[in-house]
Amino acid sequence: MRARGPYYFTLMRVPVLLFASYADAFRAQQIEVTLADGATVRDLLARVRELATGRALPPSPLVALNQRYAALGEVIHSGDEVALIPPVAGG
Amino acid sequence: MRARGPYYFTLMRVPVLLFASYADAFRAQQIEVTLADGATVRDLLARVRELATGRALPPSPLVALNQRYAALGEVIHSGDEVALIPPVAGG
Amino acid sequence: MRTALVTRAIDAPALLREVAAKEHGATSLFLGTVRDVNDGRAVTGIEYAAYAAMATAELDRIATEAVKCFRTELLVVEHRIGEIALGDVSVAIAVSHAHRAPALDATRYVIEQLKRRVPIWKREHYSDGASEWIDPTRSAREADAATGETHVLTFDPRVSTAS
Amino acid sequence: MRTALVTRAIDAPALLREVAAKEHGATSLFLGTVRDVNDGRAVTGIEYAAYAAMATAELDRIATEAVKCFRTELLVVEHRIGEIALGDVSVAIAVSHAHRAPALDATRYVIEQLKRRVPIWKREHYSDGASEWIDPTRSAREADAATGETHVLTFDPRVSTAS
Repeated sequence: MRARGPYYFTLMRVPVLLFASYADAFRAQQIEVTLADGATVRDLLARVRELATGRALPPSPLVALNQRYAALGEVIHSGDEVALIPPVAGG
Repeated sequence: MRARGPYYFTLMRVPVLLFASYADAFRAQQIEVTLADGATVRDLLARVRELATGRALPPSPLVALNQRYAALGEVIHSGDEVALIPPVAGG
Repeated sequence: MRTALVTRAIDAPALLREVAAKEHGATSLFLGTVRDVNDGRAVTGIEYAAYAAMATAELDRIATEAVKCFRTELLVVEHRIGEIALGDVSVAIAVSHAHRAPALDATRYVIEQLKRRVPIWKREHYSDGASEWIDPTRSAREADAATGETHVLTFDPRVSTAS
Repeated sequence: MRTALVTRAIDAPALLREVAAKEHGATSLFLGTVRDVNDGRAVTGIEYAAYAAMATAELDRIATEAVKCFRTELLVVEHRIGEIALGDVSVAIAVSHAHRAPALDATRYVIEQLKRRVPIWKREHYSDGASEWIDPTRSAREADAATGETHVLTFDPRVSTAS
């Protein structure tokens, strides 16, 4: 078992994939956010909104975990593939 | 005005087109029936049933007048194109 | 809009090109093909016969209804008549529209109405040498008789097309 | 069953051949093509981008749902990615089935689900030099705002695909 750091929760740095209009708004195809272990999709969105460009997001953007749409309460684990999904327009 | 014949109603000889299973049953692609002026599709079917092969018809066969499906009460006029339509099976 | 009874092979790609339009984002194609088995009997070939004048008129009426209801002129229907081989296309319906829902709806409308109303008949030839005119209403009636049900599965065009 | 994101032209006749089967009497094909006008603006070109790994997975999930629900393995979906020209095919769905209703239903299921769930985005280039990522939910929201209605026209895949 690892020794605890200065925080009660272990922190993880989570890469977040961006596409299309979100990639344009953030001027990046990927950002990184720091989340506590056990954080949910809801926590992730709150953290992204704190970023200067985070206000470009709509009220409830879709999030994918490991290439599946995720509900707000789903827990994010270290190593998960996380993506913000703009309104899709295929077809 | 023409002189009346021995019948109260003027008679007309009506060719009736047959197709597919009906043509096979009647061994003909066309039969002729005699109808009174003012006869309806219902009268036509009654007359066809009187023929020896008429019993090959289902209880309520479809009839077309001038290349449109016709209701039982529709009046047949001399010169109309009349056809008995077996159950269709296109597609 | 175009409808035709044809005695040659139906060229599906040509129909797709015929309905293509740069202002239309959706194209739907339906193909009916000859199956090798029907009701458990091995089919070796098929023959379609038609009351040609009325079949042409009725196909045209159905296509006109679809054009009005679904608001596109780019609708083509071809039905093949005569002897045709297993796997060959017997009927093709191609429709394009600005939007997908009416393109798909129009396709379905045409094939459903065609199967109920157009005076075309199909004779199947079987591997035992027999052949038979197919009556799509018979299996429904026999199923009803077997189950004692009396609901009407078949469609009487004299009722619904009266106007 | 096969699904693919492709960067080459979609070959519709090849897809028809791919789903053909002698025991299947019905084939349905849907094609999405690039329109020259959208919301009244003249479109000169289109670019599709995708979250490729997830788009591939989601397309596969949708096709698998259709295969199970409509009971045919002969279902192919291709979506084109990258720059594509006006009139080109962006998506194709081909399905064959013994019977017509499930062939048509499966086609519709796949295009409807694809449009709601597959992470693909479309950037339109306009004749005035501008370009824009298309948001299909925006026009619905703006229409709601204009009429004061608050019903939800859009689909949240997190809800309906949870299982």
